[in-house]
Parts: sequence; C-alpha cells; structure tokens
Amino acid sequence: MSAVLEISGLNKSFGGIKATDDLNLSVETGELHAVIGPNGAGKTTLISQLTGMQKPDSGRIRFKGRDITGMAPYARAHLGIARSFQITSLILEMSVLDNIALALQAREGHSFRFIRPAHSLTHLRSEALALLDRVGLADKAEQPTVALSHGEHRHMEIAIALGAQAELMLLDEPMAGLGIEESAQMVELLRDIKGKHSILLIEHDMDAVFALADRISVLVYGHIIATGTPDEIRGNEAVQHAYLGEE
Amino acid sequence: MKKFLTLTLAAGLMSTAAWAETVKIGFVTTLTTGAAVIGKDMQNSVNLAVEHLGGKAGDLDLEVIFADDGFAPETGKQATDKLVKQDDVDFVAGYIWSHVLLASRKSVLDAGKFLISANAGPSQIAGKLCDQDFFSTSWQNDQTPMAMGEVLNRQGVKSLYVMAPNYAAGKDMVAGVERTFKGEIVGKDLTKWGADAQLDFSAELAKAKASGADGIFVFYPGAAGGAFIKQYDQAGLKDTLPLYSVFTVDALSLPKLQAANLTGVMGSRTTQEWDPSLDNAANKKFVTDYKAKYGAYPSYYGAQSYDAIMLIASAVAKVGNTTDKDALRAALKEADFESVRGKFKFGSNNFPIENFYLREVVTDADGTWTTKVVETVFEDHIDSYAAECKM
Amino acid sequence: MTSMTRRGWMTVAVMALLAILPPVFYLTGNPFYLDLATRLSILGIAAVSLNLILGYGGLVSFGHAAFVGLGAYAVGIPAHHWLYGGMDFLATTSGLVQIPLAVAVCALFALVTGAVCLRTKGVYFIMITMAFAQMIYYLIVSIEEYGGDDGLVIDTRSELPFVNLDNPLQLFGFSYVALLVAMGLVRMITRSRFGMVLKGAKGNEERMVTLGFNVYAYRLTAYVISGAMCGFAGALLGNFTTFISPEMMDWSRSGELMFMVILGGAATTLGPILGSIAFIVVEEILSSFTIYWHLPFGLMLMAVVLYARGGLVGLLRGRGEDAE
Amino acid sequence: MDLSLLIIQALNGVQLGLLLFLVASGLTLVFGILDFVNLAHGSLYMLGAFLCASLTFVFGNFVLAVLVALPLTGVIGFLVERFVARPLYARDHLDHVLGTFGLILVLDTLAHLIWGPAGIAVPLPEWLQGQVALSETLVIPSFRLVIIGAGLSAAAGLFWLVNYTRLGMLIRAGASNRTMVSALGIDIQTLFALVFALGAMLAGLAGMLIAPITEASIGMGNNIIITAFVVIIVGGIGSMKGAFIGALLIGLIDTLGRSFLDDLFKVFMSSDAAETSAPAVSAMLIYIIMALVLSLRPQGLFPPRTR
Repeated sequence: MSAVLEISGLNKSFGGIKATDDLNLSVETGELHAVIGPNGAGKTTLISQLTGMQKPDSGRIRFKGRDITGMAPYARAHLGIARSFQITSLILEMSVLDNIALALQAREGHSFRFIRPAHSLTHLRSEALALLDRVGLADKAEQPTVALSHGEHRHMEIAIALGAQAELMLLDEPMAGLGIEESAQMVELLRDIKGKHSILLIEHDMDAVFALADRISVLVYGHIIATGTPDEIRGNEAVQHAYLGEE
Repeated sequence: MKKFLTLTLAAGLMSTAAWAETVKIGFVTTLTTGAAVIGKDMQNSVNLAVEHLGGKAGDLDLEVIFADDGFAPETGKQATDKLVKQDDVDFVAGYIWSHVLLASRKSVLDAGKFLISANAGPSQIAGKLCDQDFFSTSWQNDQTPMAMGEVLNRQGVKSLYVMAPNYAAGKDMVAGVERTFKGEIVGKDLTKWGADAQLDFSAELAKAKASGADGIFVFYPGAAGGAFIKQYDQAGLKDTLPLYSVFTVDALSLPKLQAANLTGVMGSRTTQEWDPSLDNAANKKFVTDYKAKYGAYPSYYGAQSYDAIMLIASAVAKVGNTTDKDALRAALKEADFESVRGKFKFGSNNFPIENFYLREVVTDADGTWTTKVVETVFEDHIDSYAAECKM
Repeated sequence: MTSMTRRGWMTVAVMALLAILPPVFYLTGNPFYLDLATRLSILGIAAVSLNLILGYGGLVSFGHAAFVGLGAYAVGIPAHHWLYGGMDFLATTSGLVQIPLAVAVCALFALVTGAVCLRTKGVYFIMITMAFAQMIYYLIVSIEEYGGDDGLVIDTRSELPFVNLDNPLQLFGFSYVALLVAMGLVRMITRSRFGMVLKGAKGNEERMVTLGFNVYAYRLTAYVISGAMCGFAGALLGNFTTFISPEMMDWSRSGELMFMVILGGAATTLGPILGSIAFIVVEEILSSFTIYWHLPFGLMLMAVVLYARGGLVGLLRGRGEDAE
Repeated sequence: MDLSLLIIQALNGVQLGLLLFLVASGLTLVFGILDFVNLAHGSLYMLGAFLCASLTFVFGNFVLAVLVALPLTGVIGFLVERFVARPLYARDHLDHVLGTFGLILVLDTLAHLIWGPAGIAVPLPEWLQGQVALSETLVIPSFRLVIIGAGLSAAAGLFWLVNYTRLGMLIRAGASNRTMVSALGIDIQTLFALVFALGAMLAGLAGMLIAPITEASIGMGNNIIITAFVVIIVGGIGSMKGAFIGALLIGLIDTLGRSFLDDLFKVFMSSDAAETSAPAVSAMLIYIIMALVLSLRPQGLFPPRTR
C-alpha cells in the first residue's frame, strides 16, 4: 500500500493562534480516512490548505509523492484531488444538471471553448444525468439548484466530487445539517463510493465515522493526537480524555 | 417605447412645421455646474437684447433657444447638433469655452448655418480654421493678455509668475502675455480644468511667492477666479506679489468677493475690451437696464452676448429673410449695429478690431464693487492670427 | 429550446424597431433622431461588452469608459497625424487600420490592467478599475499634441470599403449591424463552455477553483474580450462625433454604462440594449424640459435600483422564464 | 530646491491630507461597519459647505455657522441612511454604487436649485484672515493652520471615540463581526444610523473647512470623493489607521507632485514638455500609487483583521 496523500509537519497560525500545529497525516490508496475533532480543532483550515485556498506557514503536502504545497488550487484539481464543501457551495443560479456538467467539463482540460453551446454537448449531459441518477436526483436535473432541499444539495456535492473521477476525495462534513433519515442515505452513498476512491473524510457525526472509516485521526487544537482503526481510537485514553470525554 | 414614439413623432412634426417668418437663434452656454454663473449672465443679456429689440429683427420674430453645454465639449457638441438638426436654427451663437467651440464648430458650419462666438476665441479659429460663416463678437484669446503684457511693460515689471488653467484658452492666454511682455517669466503653472477643476492653489501660490517675481499674471474665469482671489488675499501676497489678471476679476466674481469682504482685490487691475463705464449710448442703456432688471452689473460675457444678438438682428433686419445666406453673410460682416463697445468692425478673419482698456476695481456711488477704465492700452487692435486666415 | 420564448420575440421586435424607425425619421426630415439612434447603438455595444463581465461574470467594472475613450483615440490619433503630419507610420484614415488598432489597444490595456485588477475582489475591484480609468484619463489629458483637456477634433471619418461613414444612414447601418454582431457574440460566448465557467465563477468562485478551473485566467480572458469589444464601440463613437475628448472616459461615464446594463437587465441578451435605449431617451426627453433634469433622472435611477431589481427585462418578463 | 518652500508645501500636503482624512474616515467607517459603499459621501461634503456658507451670512460668524451646520449635516446623513442606504444594505456593492450614483445627481441638482449655480464665497472672521510667520521666509495663511489643527483634533477625537468609548467598542466590534454586535442585544439599526450620521458630519466638516479657501460650489464633492476612495483603498477599507495614513500619504504625494514634479521632469525633458506634462502626471500619481499598492497588497496597506 502506498500513500496517496502525505502531510508532514504542517503549521498554520492566524494572529498567534495555531490553527494547524505540526500536523502529520497520510491517506493510503483506496482508504477512507476520517478526521474527527471538536469544534475549532482546525478541520476546515486543514482542508483549505489541502485544496490550496490557504498557504501553510511551514510543512509539506505531497500527493502521489509529488510536492503540491505551493501549487495553485485549480492545478491540484487537475492532478486528481476533488473536494466537497461543508457549507453547500453550489452555483445556485444554474440548473442541477448544469452544476454537474460543469464539474465534468473541468475534467476535459481547459474550457477556452467559445463557440458550441455547452447545452449541446451530449456526452457531458448524459454523463451528468448518470451521476445524478447515482445520487438519486435524476428527476430533478432540469430544476434550478436553488429550488432543491439542503439534503439534496449535499447529494449534489457528492455527485460533483464523483464526477471529477478524482483519486482523492476530500469530503468536508457531508452530513452537516442532515436529518436522521438523510444521514442514513448519505452513509449508504458513501459506503457505495468507498474503496473506489481514496477519501479523506472530515466529519462531526461519530456514528457515521465509526461506521465508514478504515482509519480515524483525532484532531485537537490543530494537532493530531491519535491515529488508528475505529477500535483503536475508541480505546485510546488520550482521545477519550481530550475529546470524547468532553461530549 | 410606444410613448417615446408618439413623443418623438410629435416633436418631429413640430420641427418640420417651422414658421418662415421667425429667425431662430440657438444659444449654447453653460447652464449647469458652477460655471453656470457665466451662462446665467449671458442668458440674461440675451433676453435683455431681445427685449430691447421688441422681440423682432426687422419684420421677423426673434426666437432664441438656449442649450446647455454642461461645461464639457462633448455635451456642447451634442447640444449644438440638436440645435442644428432638430430645431433647425438659422444662427448658433454663444460659447464661453474655447474647447466647446472647437468641438462644435464643424457641426454648425457643415450644416450651412452661421456661427457667432460671444466669448471663446481660440487661435485656430482666428487663423487656419477661420471660416466665412464664423463671426466673433468678443476677441481672439491672445489679445486681452497681450494688452496686459503691454501694461506690465509700462509699469516696469521685470519678472512675472504665470498661472492659468490647462485648456485651450488657458494656453492662449499664456501665449498672449508672453507675446508682449518683455521681462522674464520665472515660473508657470497650468492647473487642472473642467468639471473637476483644481480650486486649491496653495501649492502654486507658495511656489509663486518663492519665485521672487515682481508680479503674478493669472487667468481664472468663472468660479475659479473667486477662489483664486480669496487664496491670494489670504496668503497676504498683495504687497509682495501684485496681481495682474485677465478674465478673473469681473462682474461675476466681485459681488461674491464683496460679500466675503475680501478687500485685497480693491485696486487690482485687469485688461478688457469692454467695461460698464464705457461712455456710449448703447452701453448706458444696456448697463442701466441690466442692473434694473437683474440687480447686478453685467459682465463682459453679457456685453458680448448682447452684441451677438444685436449683430444677428441687424443683419436679418437688413436682408429681411433667413434664406439668402450670401446677403446675410455680407450684412453680418458690415456689423451695422449699435455696439456696447461704441464702434464695431470686423477684421479679415471676422474677429472684431477693437480697443483694449486697463480697468481697475473701484467702489461705485452705491458702494458696489465694480470696475472702471483707467486708460486705453491698445487702439483698434488686430489679433495676431488674422494673417494666417485664408478666406 | 425549440420554440422561441417570449423574451426571444421581444428581442426580435425591439431590434427590428431599432432598425426601421431611425431611417424613417431621417427620411421624413428628422435627422436628429437618426443621430440619437446611432449614438444609442454605439453605446449599446459598449453596454453589451460590459454585460459580458458585469452581468455574466459578476465583475463590477467601474472603468469601462476608459475603453470607449481609448478606442476613440485610436481612430482620432491616426486621423490627426494624417491631417496635420507627424508620426507617419501611424498617419492614416483607413478604418481597416484604425478599427483593428482600437480593438488591439483596448485588448492590450484590458490585459495589463485586468491582470492587476483581477487579483482584487469586491469593492476593491470596483475601485481599482475606476482608478485605472482615471489614470488613462489623466494620461490623455497630459498629451498636448492630442488636445489634452480640450479633446481632439477630427474632420475625417474612417474610410472603409463598401461603407461611407460620412453618410449618416450608412453610419447608422454600420453601427446597428455591429451591435447585432456584438449581441450575437456575447450570446454565443455566454452559452459556450467558456461562458459556463464564467457564470459558474460568478456564482461560486471557490467551487470553480476546486473543480480545477483557473478562474483568474477565464476572467482575464473575458475582461480582454469585453475591453476589445468596448474599444470597437469607442472607435465607432469617435467616428460618430468626429470629436474625441478625455471626457469620454470620465468616471461618471463608466457609471452610466453600468446603469445601462442594470437598467435593462444584467445577464440577458436584450437587457443592455433596452437599458441604453431607456437611458438615452429618458435623458433626451428630460433634458429638453429643464436644465434641472438630473433631479428626476437621479430619482429614477435610484428607484430602479431600489425597486426594479431585474431591470426592464425583468419587468417585462413572462412567468417561468429565468435569467439566461 | 528651496527648503522653506518644501516645508510650506509639506504643510499644504498635510492640510490636504487631513481634509481627505475627514472625508475618508466617514467613508471607511460606513464601509467597515455597514459594508456599504457610498459614492454620494462627497455630496454630504458639498452640503456641509453650502449649509455653513449660508449660515455664515445668517449669523455673521463663521465659527458659529460651523457649530450649527455640523449637526444639520448629521441630520442629512441620518435621512440618507434611513431612506437610501438602509434599503440597500442587503444588496451587493454594485447596487450601492448605482443607488448612490443616482443620489449624487439628486443632491447636486438640489444644491443647484437651492443655492444657485454661482457657488458661495465664505468670509472668515478677522482673526482668521492673517498670516503666521514661522520664520522670515516661512509665512502661511493662519486659516490653513486652523484646518490642520481642526483636522488633527477631529482625527484625535475620532481615535478616542473608536478606542475608548462604548460606542467605539461597538463600532470596532461591528467592523469585525456584525452578528456579534446584534447578539449583544444592541439595536444595530440605531448604531448604523449613528455611524452614518457621524460619517456625514466628518465629511461636512471637511466641506466647511475648505469653503473659505475655495468656496461652496456644486459638484465640489465629486472631485474629492474619488480621491477619498483612493485613500481608503490604499489604506485598507474599514481601517481607521489606514484612512489616516493613506490620507496623509495621498495629500503629500499630490501636493508635492504638483509642486516639484515639473522641476524633476526638467532634469530629463524640455522645459516646455515638463511644464505641460507635470500637472497631468501629478494628477495621475495617486492612481499609480493605488495600482502599485493594490498589485502588491490587494487588501490595502492596513487590511482590517477579519470580516
């Protein structure tokens, strides 16, 4: 097994507050690695550094052995890193189908193509429809995105991440704001994806994490205090003390 | 959209049905922005001229359409286009600003209309771009500062600091004073002009003072003039750096200066081709009636506008119609009317040949600040560009 | 999209009226209205070009008038040298040189300034585009040779094969066709894959970046296209007025262009045209009544912003039709 | 170059900078706390000047006129906030720009209707009309020193207000976190209206101070508003410190550019070319500075910490 993603010695602080503190983490190929941690542990900051929206103060991020620490965000996507957002960030003005098709369009290399109407590109449309079908939204394809529910938006996020056919998917709290039933659907969906992609899952929902993850890392104040299988984490004293104990 | 169509159609019908027995004059001046104070004075004088003429030019009715140039050449040109094309006027008159006149000139002349400048006199139009259908009732820009240069020589001024706005007339004014002034020009500032003109001259005044010049020559028409005089006054330069100005201290700025009690301007000297104190019947009538009607002295802008209307009316009255362009042109050239300047005649380039006076700021019998003639600087002066005019 | 939408029919109707009415006015002895329509078509092109980045791209450029001015000077400066000598390599009255020059200069200016402006976001972008426009304004003012503050009077229009721009009807026809082409181009671009990226970046920039789109490069491209198109409008405007002044790129002109887009309806094909028609016609009507016309005009603009968000197109929109 | 001239011009630059600060501070307050772009801020500057001018003739006393005109300008700011700004808070910056662009036209035309096109020269009391001799060659009009003094005290007052009062605490809190202020149970609308009125008064004060030097005139606000925007963008929008330093920087660069750029240019170009190009280049100078600052620091020199 080789690591798709390796993070070593990552540091990032904002005005004296360490959001990421000497963080080391790896995601093995095909693995679903979950990161958990209390609010303010620095989960979102970690994701931002992985996608390149924020620059770390020090440390290295390697993707498939290649150093991507200073790489532009869009270029990382081309290498095969996809991301879903914690706060739904779809393009609300566009139709559901357009949102997905746009994600597929990104895969085709550059989009400096000015002449043919995007709607006439059947290969993109049909693949997007297939993806929507997979997340159970095929019947809503032509609706404006803004008209869909929060849960449906979360599913669209997954469809977009899938559409990128990325080797590594960074999923930022896909369960956030979902009801019990919707969460269960999402767990099913993730279980279905698991194994086909390497996944770094950042999640608050403990049940989901322990049900899905191959390995779990616990992030507290920007530092990983423990990494291991769900069982190991469950039994880890430090984790219980620092994190689970607080709940 | 539908409403627009009916409106434009109605307007269109009106303009085609123009009455043959009316002479239409389009008058372009500045009616908005701070410079509207000049436009207002011109408008008042035009209205007074029409009143004095009884609304008639011979047998024809006089109709004046005012248009606003917004102190911008582009707007001025648009306004001119509209006068020429929509209102189908016979004469286009007015124009305070040289750049507005330059921009609008072609629209009027190409349409075969007469163009009468009541103020602006850029060198190009006096020289290379002169035209048989263009007439001026003011001056060429250089003339007034040339007279001032002569005054400076007579007063023994050896070194001079020069300030003017950075636009066509400003440059002409500087060129004019340089043409006659025999001393040394020790410093020169051309400041930002237009709708966002520079009005705080602290930096320039400090430089002028430091230059050690014998005097300062400035050209700041309209509102900027008032601002300049105040700062000159506040800087206490009256004794060390005497002020010699053109088109800056006038009937428009003096009431404001008096209201603010800026006595520093008293006794300051300017040159001009006209003054309210000029002793002739037409001028007395103009000044008296203007004061009675509008409660203030008219400015030279007003006097020139008054003359422009009188000139047009005299030509139309002589010819009796507005269709015989050749006859009208000849009649205009004759300039057979009672000018507020006394005698009036055109030179080869259709700019007036006229006297220039040195004027001084004084208090009149009612305690109002005004100007009076001190001496005649030039007699029957011809501008320097007339020779370049091939007509 | 087989049957034409109500908005589609409206676009055809408005454009047909704009094609037919002005020549009718001209031929019935009202040349002024033809001029008005020519000006309107030309400013329409500028508004259409602004709509590409403002409406579809969400990039609020407050300096678009700079492109109009630059385009006009690209016509005026060669003509000036042709008339008065100097700079022989530049001296020409050929539209085949002047117009491509206008487009090229504006594209270059857009590339250079866009590269800086697009690094900023939000209100900073609004203000830095304005600042660059002011900069070019003062640059032109400083060039004595080309009239400085006074502007440049050119007594000769661009010479083109088949079209005589000195003929008001042909000038209008040329401007009108150019407007149609500009509308078509923007429509094509915004529906293409490039357009999808541009619109996507307006909706959610971070999303587009994480998908792998170099949003900066797409926006810069759109900015350059828009600038070049606006430069073309400027070249036409210079030909129309035969007088070119720095005033053309004053910040208030940029504001007016923005208003045309918003007034008509941003991110629609017809919006900028309706906006320029409404803007210019209302201005014309109000200013003929009173010199204080800015008062009702300003109130109207405020009312549009406060109460008519979708612009005129929004007001006229049939139910169930969304922004394109 | 003459040292005393340099000092005088530096003082002139400081004076311009302080006036700019008065305008820019209101702009940056309103933007920082209300997230509102107010193009019509310059019109408040103009209205302040006109009110002060009219009142000077009513009372026959400039200082009294300023004291009465200040709260009046505040009231106008209050009304603008209530009827124009407030409905636009929820909108984007584009709508702010467009709405206040319309407001400029309205306010300018109203001023034209009320006060006429001529503009009003404001007379100064006798004791403010003289000059102060700092040395034999250093003589400056005393009113310019008054402007510098008034500008500095206004700046000091503002710093005190923002840093040491409850209102200031709310303002600072509001600038970084709007929801927090509302969570504290503060009536956010009243706070906004107060801030807007305060900004209007600061702009009005600048107008009142400049009126005796130039005059109260229509459109005077449109000249300064663009420069004030340059100031806050260079300084960092929402930052009071940025506005202060930016204003002084722009004021000094503008004034010194106008004074010495032609001498500088004469070193490498003809005297004529220098005299005509220097004014325009000095006018461009502040925009060049702004572009430079933004290309290096897209958030300005002192970006406010978090938004």
